[in-house]
Amino acid sequence: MIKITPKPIDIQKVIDTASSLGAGAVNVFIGTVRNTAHGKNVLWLEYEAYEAMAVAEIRKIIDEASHRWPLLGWAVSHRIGTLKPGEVSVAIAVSSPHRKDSFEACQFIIDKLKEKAPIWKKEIFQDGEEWVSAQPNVASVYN
Amino acid sequence: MIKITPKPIDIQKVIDTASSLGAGAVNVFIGTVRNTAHGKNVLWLEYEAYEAMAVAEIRKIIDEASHRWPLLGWAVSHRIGTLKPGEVSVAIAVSSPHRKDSFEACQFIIDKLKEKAPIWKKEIFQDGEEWVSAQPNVASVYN
Amino acid sequence: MKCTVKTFGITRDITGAREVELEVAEGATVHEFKQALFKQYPRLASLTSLFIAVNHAYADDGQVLAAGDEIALIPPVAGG
Amino acid sequence: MKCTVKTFGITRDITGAREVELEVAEGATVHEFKQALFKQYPRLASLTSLFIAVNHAYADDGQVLAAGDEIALIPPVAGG
Repeated sequence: MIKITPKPIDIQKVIDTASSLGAGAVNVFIGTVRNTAHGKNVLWLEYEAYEAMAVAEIRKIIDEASHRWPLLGWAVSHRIGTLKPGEVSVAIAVSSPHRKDSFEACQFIIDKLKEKAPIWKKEIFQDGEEWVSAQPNVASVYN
Repeated sequence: MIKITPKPIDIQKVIDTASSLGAGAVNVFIGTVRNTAHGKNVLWLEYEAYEAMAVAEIRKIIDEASHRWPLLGWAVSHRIGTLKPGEVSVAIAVSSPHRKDSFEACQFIIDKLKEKAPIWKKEIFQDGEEWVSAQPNVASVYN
Repeated sequence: MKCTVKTFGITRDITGAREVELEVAEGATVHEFKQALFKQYPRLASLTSLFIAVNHAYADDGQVLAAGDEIALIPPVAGG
Repeated sequence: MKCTVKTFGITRDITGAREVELEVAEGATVHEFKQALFKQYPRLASLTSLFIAVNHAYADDGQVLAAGDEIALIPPVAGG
């Protein structure tokens, strides 16, 4: 399951989708919105995705992970839209017979997703807003 | 939260307990009962714990993890009693500002828990049963 | 040929539209496309990076564009 | 002195009880306790390992036992 959704992520469903009777281990990574960035309070985040390409890129990442580790199940759900601090932006779950593989594969998937998936976020502060990582040496673009 | 319980583990509650508004990452490890061991079908497992000591040992492990990684929250729940294949035996969640720490700390905790926590499991097969790891070179004790 | 180009994140703020049109020669490469793009929208050249996606995949500078390709601007991603 | 000893896992199967009693000298160490234990229950010596817990913590062989200590047998653990 690869899902890009404006609705709150159902973590238990992500876990259930990734689980398998042959697995002894499920590793789950959950990304949550932090209440600060650059030492300033974050009011909320705006996430957007190029959905068709995001699904395609995440599928490539899962394919590569499945070649490198003996995965028995997996699921990735990424939220878009307006998210407040504490809310879940992404949930990734993978299952494998033994635990080490589940940790390594899950970390690989989130690392690659952050590097490759066409998803963007804008941080909204009291005094401005900023597309994260978009411009070099610009603390906040729209002050 | 450290919990040793005969009831099914509420994974969402474990995650919620570990979450924090200052965290960007939650890593969750879920141990599940495999349907095979030593190439044989597992009918069910019997888990038991020396509860007071298990809680004390897990607390030491959490304390060590909290010194080594900047954890913002954590929760460990371990089930005891009769578990069928697919059921959750343990759930561990930790949150941290950045994701790498959450992966490392969670893996440290499950590795140490398996090494130190006084918890035992007996595998029940069609043709016998065995306390896992109890005796050297004995495939199945009570055949 | 006329390319219709999807914009995301900061590239939408800079161009002011969800889709922009750009005229390039038949058989233009992604590199040539980017040169035309930067000429039309100089602020896009100041981004930390800017990849071009063609038909839902990252495209190399040498890839040749064809009429009907789905082209998109991919500024630095920040998912997760 | 008389020690009341909790058993778990395979040690309960071997001893046949949730708690067993073992007589050791006043001021006996964990090492001496284990010698007395193996004499009373020789099959315990065949386990992959056997730790002794005193008051909910792993005890070294040199630790001296006191009356009233909570003593438990810890065969190879297999949690998770």
